[in-house]
Amino acid sequence: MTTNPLPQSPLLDATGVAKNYGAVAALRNASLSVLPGEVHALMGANGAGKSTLVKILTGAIKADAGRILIRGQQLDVRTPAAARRAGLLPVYQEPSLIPDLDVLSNLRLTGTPVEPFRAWVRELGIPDLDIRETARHVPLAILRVLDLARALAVEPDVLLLDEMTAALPANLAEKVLEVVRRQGDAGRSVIFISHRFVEISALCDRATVLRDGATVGVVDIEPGIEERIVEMMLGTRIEKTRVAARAANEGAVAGDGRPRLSVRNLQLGTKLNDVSFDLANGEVAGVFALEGQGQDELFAALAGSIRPTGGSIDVDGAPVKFSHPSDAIQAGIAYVPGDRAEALAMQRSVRENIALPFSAAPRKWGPIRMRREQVVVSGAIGRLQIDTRAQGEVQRLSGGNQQKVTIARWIAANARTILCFDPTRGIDVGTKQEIYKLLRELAGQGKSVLFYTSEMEEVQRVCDRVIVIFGGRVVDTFPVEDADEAALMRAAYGLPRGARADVGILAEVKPGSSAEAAS
Amino acid sequence: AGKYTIGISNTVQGNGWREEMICAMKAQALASGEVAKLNIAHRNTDAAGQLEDIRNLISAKVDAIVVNPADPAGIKAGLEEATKAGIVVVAVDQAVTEPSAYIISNNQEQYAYLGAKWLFQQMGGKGEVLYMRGAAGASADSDRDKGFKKALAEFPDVKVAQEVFTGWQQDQAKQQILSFLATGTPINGIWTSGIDNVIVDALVEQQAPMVPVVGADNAGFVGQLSSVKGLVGAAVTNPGSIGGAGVTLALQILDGKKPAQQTVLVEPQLWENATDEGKAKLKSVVDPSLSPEWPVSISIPDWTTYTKDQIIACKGPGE
Amino acid sequence: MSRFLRNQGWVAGLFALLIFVFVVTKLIQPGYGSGDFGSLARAVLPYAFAVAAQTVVVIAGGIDLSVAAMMALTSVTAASMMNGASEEYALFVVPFVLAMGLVLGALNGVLIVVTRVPDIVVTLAMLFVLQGAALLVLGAPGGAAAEWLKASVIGTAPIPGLPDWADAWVPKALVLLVVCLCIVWIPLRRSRLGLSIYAIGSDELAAFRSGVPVARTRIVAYALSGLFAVMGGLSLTISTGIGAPIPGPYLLASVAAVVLGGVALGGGKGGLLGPIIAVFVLRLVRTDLTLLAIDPNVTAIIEGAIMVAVVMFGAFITIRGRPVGATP
Amino acid sequence: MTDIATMPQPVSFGRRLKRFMADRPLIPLIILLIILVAILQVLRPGIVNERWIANTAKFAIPLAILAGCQTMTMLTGGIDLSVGTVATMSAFIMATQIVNQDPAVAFLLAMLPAVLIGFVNGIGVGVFRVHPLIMTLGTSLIGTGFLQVYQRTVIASGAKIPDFLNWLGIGLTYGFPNALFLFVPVAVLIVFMLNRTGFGRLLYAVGDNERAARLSGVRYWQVITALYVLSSLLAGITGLLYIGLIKAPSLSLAEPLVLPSVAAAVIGGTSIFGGRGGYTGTIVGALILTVLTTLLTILQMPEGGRRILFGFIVLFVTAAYLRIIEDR
Ligand SMILES: Nc1ncnc2c1ncn2[C@@H]1O[C@H](COP(=O)(O)OP(=O)(O)OP(=O)(O)O)[C@@H](O)[C@H]1O
Ligand SMILES: Nc1ncnc2c1ncn2[C@@H]1O[C@H](COP(=O)(O)OP(=O)(O)OP(=O)(O)O)[C@@H](O)[C@H]1O
Ligand SMILES: [Mg+2]
Ligand SMILES: [Mg+2]
Repeated sequence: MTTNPLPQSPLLDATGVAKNYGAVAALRNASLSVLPGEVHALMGANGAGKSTLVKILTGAIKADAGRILIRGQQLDVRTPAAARRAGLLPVYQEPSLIPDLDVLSNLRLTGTPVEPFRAWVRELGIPDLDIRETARHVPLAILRVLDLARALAVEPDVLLLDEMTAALPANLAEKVLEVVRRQGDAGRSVIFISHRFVEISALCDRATVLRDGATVGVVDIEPGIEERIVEMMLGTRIEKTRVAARAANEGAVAGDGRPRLSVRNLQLGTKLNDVSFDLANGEVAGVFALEGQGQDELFAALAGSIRPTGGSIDVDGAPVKFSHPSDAIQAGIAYVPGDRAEALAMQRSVRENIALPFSAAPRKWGPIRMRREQVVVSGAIGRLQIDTRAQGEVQRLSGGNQQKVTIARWIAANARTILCFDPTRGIDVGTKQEIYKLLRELAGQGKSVLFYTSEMEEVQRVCDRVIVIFGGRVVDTFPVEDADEAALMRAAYGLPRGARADVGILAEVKPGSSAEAAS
Repeated sequence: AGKYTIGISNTVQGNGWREEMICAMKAQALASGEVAKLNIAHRNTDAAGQLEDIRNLISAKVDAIVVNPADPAGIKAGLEEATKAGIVVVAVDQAVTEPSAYIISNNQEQYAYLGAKWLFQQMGGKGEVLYMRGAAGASADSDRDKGFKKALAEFPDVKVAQEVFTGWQQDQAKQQILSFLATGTPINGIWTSGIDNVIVDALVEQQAPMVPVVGADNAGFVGQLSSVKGLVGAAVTNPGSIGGAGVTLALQILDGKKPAQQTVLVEPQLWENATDEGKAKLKSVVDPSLSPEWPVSISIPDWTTYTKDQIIACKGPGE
Repeated sequence: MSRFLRNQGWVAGLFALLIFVFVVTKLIQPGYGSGDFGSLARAVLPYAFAVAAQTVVVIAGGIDLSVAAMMALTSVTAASMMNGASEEYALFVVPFVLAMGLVLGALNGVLIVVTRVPDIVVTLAMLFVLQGAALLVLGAPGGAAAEWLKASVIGTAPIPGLPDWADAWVPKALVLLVVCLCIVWIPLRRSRLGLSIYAIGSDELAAFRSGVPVARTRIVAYALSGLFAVMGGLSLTISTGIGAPIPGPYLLASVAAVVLGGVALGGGKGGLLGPIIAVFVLRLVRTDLTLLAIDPNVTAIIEGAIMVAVVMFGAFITIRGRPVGATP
Repeated sequence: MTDIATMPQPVSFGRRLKRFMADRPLIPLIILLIILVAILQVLRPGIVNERWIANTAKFAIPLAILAGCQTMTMLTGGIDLSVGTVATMSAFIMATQIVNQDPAVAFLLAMLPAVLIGFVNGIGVGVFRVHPLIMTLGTSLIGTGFLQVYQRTVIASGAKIPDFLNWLGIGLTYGFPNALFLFVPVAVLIVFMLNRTGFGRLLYAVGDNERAARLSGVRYWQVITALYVLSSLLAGITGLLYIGLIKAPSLSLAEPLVLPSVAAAVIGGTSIFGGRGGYTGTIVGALILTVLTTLLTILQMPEGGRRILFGFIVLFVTAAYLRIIEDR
C-alpha cells in the first residue's frame, strides 16, 4: 500500500478519516490530498466537518480512524506541537493567541521569530501593531491576522486556514488573499477553508468538497465550477431562488411613516462622531464600513451595551436612553453580535439558548410553560434550518450552526428590530440564502433590520439602503441600486461617490462569475 | 483605675470553654482594680500565629502577658523575648517550656486519669470502653491520652472498643456516636474529652442502653447528670476560669509577690452521680442559666475574686 | 504609561496601601521600630510562602487546597528528623524536605492530569491525605529544629555598604524570603516554562493549540507550589522550633492574599509581588489591631471588612476605568 | 459512497451500558453509593439497619441543603463560603431568642442576619464584582465577629432548643426522620427551580456566559442578588434544622459543614466553573460523604490512616464517576 513517489506526489494525503462525538459522526470518511505549491480549497456546508478535519490533521484532536501521510510517510501527529514539527501549521476557526499574554510573549511561547512576524503583520495590512499589547485587548479581526502572521513567520510547508477571512473586513481580507496566493507561488501548500466563492475562485487551484463528514469530490477550480461545487456540497438541498432586494419604493412603509429608529448626532468618545440616520419599519438597512470605523460602537450603543456620550436615539418617535441591553430589548431592539462566543451559553442546549430572553425579566423568573416554549423554539429552529444533531450543548454545533442559533433567538422572541452584526460570518451558501430570505421576510412583516456586513455582495442582495461609515461618521447613504462594489468601496474609504475600484485582488474577479450571483 | 496593661493571647475562637476563659480574664482584671487596659489577641491560629501575637503584644509594650499556649514548646522564642523585654509571662491551661514563664495550669493528664479510673471502676474493672478523644494532633489531647492510658494500664480487663477523634466538635461527635450505636457493638462505658452532652442526647434519642459516661463540667452535661433518668456519670472539672487565675498570678508578680514555685497546678475534681454525696455536690453546682458549652466551675477559690454576674457580663476594664 | 497602570497599577496601589498602613502604625505606636519590623517579617514568612504556593497554581488556572496541609506535613517531617539529631544533619534535612515538596506537589499535578478530576477536588482530597500523613509522622506537636536554622530568621542581615541604621531595617527573615522567592520565581518568569504556566491558566485550549505541553506544565506548576509550601512548612518549624501536625490558618489566608494581590482566580493574570505585598498589609493590619487593643471579636469584623472593601474598591476602579467601547 | 469500512462498528454491550449511564449520570453515582454501603455492611455485618439509615439521613440532610446552596452558586461560577456562618448564626440566635421571645419573632430574628448576609454577598458579587470566594469569606468573618459580640450579650439568659426544632431534628415518624418533611419539599423545589423556571435557566446561563446573558436582556446583579439571598435563607433554615439535631448551640456549630458541602456538590457533578450540574447529583454526593464518614469512624486504624483513606476514596469516587459519565 505504498504510494508511488511521483514528482507530483502529495505533500499531505489523508484517507478514510473518521471522527465520532458520541452519537454524532463529525467525519465519516474524509480524504484530502494536497500537492506541493497548491492552494487547496476545503469546502462544505456548515457542519460538514471541515474544522474537524483541520483539527485532526494538526493533532488538536485524535481521529477514530483514517490514515494520514505527510510527504509519503505516516507520521504520528498527536499534538499541535508535533504537527508544527512536521511542517503543518493551522489557523483555527477560533483565535488561538493566549488572551492574557501580550503579543510578544505569545510569539515566544510558540518559538516564533519576531522579525519575520513583524514583516508579515505589515504585509497583511497592519502597519502600526503594538507588540506589547495584551491579546485580550486586540480586536478580533486583528487577532485573526496576527494568528496568520504567526503561522507564516515559521514558513510552514502546509498552512491550514480555517475560515481565515470570515471575520475580516474587506480591506484586510484582500491582503490575506494576496499573501496566501503568494504562498502557493513560493511552492508552499495552503489548505483554505471559506464559504466565499469569490475568494475560492480568485485563489485556489483545486477544491475538496465534504458533505456530512465524507469527501464527495475533488475538482479543479475553473470558471463555472461553482455550480457543481454547490451541488456537491448541498446534495439534494439546492436552493436556486434568488433573493431580490426590494425594488425602490416597493411596499409602503408601515404605520404612520414615523421611523422605527431615529439616530441623531450620536457621539461616543472618539469612536463615533455625529452619526445620524433613520431606520424605517419594513426596511433592511445595510451598514458598510472597513474594519474599526466605529460600526462596533454604533451597534453596541443601539443595543444598550454602552452608553453614548452625546446625541439622541428615538424609537417610534419617542426618545430613549438605554443603560442596559434589557432596555433596548424592552424597546423591541435585539442585537446579534458577530462573535458567537459572545452570544451563546456554550454548555447549554440549543433550546435554552434560544429561549434565554424569555426568562430575562424578574417577572418571568417563575415556572416555564414548556409546551409553549417548545413550539416557539422549534419554529425558530425550523426557520433557520439549524442542524440540531448535537443540540444538547451548543458548543458541539458547527460554527455556522452556532451562528444560526444567535439569530434564531430573536426570531423566537419576535423582536421588532434586529441589529445584525455580520450575521453570515462563516455561514455556508445554502444557509446564507436562507438568512437573506429570512431578513427580507422580516422586513415584509414590517420589522426593521440594521445589517452590518463585511461582504459587499450581501449589501446588494438584501438591503434596501446602505449607510456607509468611515472614521466614525456617516459618509454616505444610498439606495441599493446605486450600491455597486466600486461605489461601496470608494465610500468606505471615504472617497467621493462614483469612482471605480480598480485595486486589489478582488478587482480581478469578473463581476457575475461568482456562484452566488448565479445561484 | 489600675495601672497595668495586660496582654492576652489565645488561639482558639468560638469554643465555649475558651470564651469562658476570656471572660474570666476580663472579669478578674476588672475585679482586681489593678488593670487599666486589657489587650486581647484572640483568634484561631497556630503556634506561629501566636508568636506573631505575642510579638505584637511586646510591640504594644504591655506589662504582662497571659497566654493559653497553642503548643508548649512552639512559642518558647516569643516568651523568651517577652521576658527579656521585662514583661511578666504567665501561661494558663497548659504548661510551656520557656523557663522564665510562670505557669498556672489545669492538669490535663490528671484530668483524663481521674475520669477514666472512675469509669473503669464503675464498669467493674472489665468490659469495653468507647474512647472519644479531642482533636488529633493537639497537645492537650495527647496529654489527656497519657492519663487515659495510665488508667487503662491499671485495669487490664478493660478494652477500648473504639477510639475516635471528635475534633472537639459537637456535630462530629454526635454523628460518630450515632454511627457507632448503629453498629450494635456492645459497650460498657464512654469516656469523652469534654464533648459530652451530645453523647448523652444520642443515647437517649436512640434508646440505647445507658452506660456510664465521663465528661467535663460543662453546664449542659452537669445538668444531664442530675436530670437524665438512668444516667450514671461523672464530670471532671476543667475550669475555664483558669484564665482569671492567670490574671491574678500575673498581677501578684507585677506587685512583687512572686509565688514560691514557677508552676501552679490546679488539680481537677470529679463530681459523680453514683453516690448520694456526689449527687448533692452536683445539685450544688448545676447551673441551667449557663450556656451548655460553658463549664460550671466559673470560679477558682483563692484565685478569682469576681462574681458570677461579672463573668457573665464578660466586661473588662474600660468597657 | 497607561499600559503600565493597567498591568502594574494594582501592585502599585497595594504598595501605597502598605506605606499608608505603615505610617498609621507609626502614629499608633511612635515607638514602632526596626525590631518590631523584624517581628513583622518573621510573621509574614509562612504566610508569604503559602501565598507564593497558591499564586503559582492560581496563575496556572488551578487552585491548591492542600497548601496548609502540605506545610504541616513538611513541618512535622523536618521537625521529627531534626529531633535529637546533630546540627549538621539539618543540612540534609532541608534539601530532603524540599525534594519531598516537589514530589508531593507533582503528585497533585499528576493526579489532576491523570484522573481529570477538577483541581479543587483533587487538592481537597490531598488535603486529607497530607493531614493524615502528618498525623502519622507526629501524633502531637513536637520535634525540634537545628539552632542554625532558627538563627537564620533572627536578627538582621549585615548588608555590605549599608549604614547601620538602614541595616537594622533589613531583618534576616525578609532577606530569606526575598532570596527564596527570587531564586525560583525570576528565572521562571523569564523562561518559556513560565509563559506556559500563564498560557494554560489564561486559555487552556489556545495553549494546547499553540503547542504548549499542557499536562506537563500543570504538573510543574503544582510541583513548584509544593516547593513553596515546603518553604512555608520549614519556616514554621524554624520559627516555632517544633512541628505541628494540625495545619494552621494558611489555606484561606493564601487564597485571600492571592486575590488581594491582583491575581485573577480564573488564572493567567498577575504576579508574585502583589500577593506578597498583600500579605504584608494583612499582617501589619493585624499588628495595628493588637496595638490598638481593639476588642478581639471586633477584629474579626474589621479584617473581613478590609478584605471585602479592598477587593470591592479594586473591582470598582476596574469597572470605572474600562475603556469606552472595550466590550461592544 | 463506500464508507462502510469506516462506519462505526456495532456497538458493544459495554459501550451501550456506558452510554446509558452517561445519559443518566445519577445512576453511576447511586451505584457508587451502594458500593460504599455494601463495604460498610461487610465490615460491620448488621450495621445497615433501619436505625442506621435514619441516622444517615439525619446527617446527610443538613449537608445536602448546604450543598444545594453551593450547587446553585457554583452554577453561576460562584461559591458560598458563608453558609456555615449563616447557619450557625440562625441557630444560635434562635436558641437564645426563644428564651424570651415568641417563637415567630425568634424565627424572624434568626432569619434576619441570613437575609442580610445574603444580600450583602449578592450586592458585592453582582454589583461590585468581588470574587464570590472572597466576598463570602469576608462576610462570614464579619458574621462570626458579630455573633461573638452578640454571644456575650446573651450569656446570662442561656439557651434553649425549641421543641419543634427538636422534633424536626431528631424525631422519627414511622421510622422516617422528620427532617424529611423539610427536606423533600426543599429538594423538589430546588430541582424544579433549576430545571423548569426562568430563574433556574438564568443561573446556568449566567454561569456559562455572562455576556450572552446580558445581551439577552438579563441583569446580572438581579440574578446574583436573588441567588445569594436564597442561598443564605436556605443556610439559615439548615441552621435551625441542625440545632435541632445537635442540640448544643455553639459559635462554630455548622462551620465543619462548609468544605464537605462544596465537596458534595462537586462529587455530584456540578462544575465549579459554572454552567454545568444539578441538584439530584448533589444529594447523592452528600449521602456518599456521610456514609464515608461513618465508614471511617468504625474502622479501627490510626486517625492519620483514616484521613489518608478518606482523601483517596473521595478522589477515587470522583474519578470513577467522571470516567463513567464521560462518553468519549
Ligand atoms: N465537541 C463536539 N462534540 C460533539 N459534536 C461535535 C463537536 N465538535 C464538532 N461536532 C459536530 O461535528 C460536525 C462537524 O463540525 P465542524 O466544526 O467540523 O463543521 P464545519 O464544517 O467546520 O462547519 P462550519 O462551516 O459551520 O464551521 C458538526 O455536526 C458538529 O455538530
Ligand atoms: N416562556 C416563553 N415560551 C415561549 N415563548 C415565549 C415565552 N415568553 C415569551 N415568548 C414569546 O416571545 C415573544 C415576545 O415575548 P416578550 O416577553 O418580549 O413579550 P411580552 O409582551 O413582554 O410578554 P408578556 O405578554 O408575557 O408580558 C412572544 O411572541 C412570545 O410568544
Ligand atoms: Mg468550522
Ligand atoms: Mg463556519
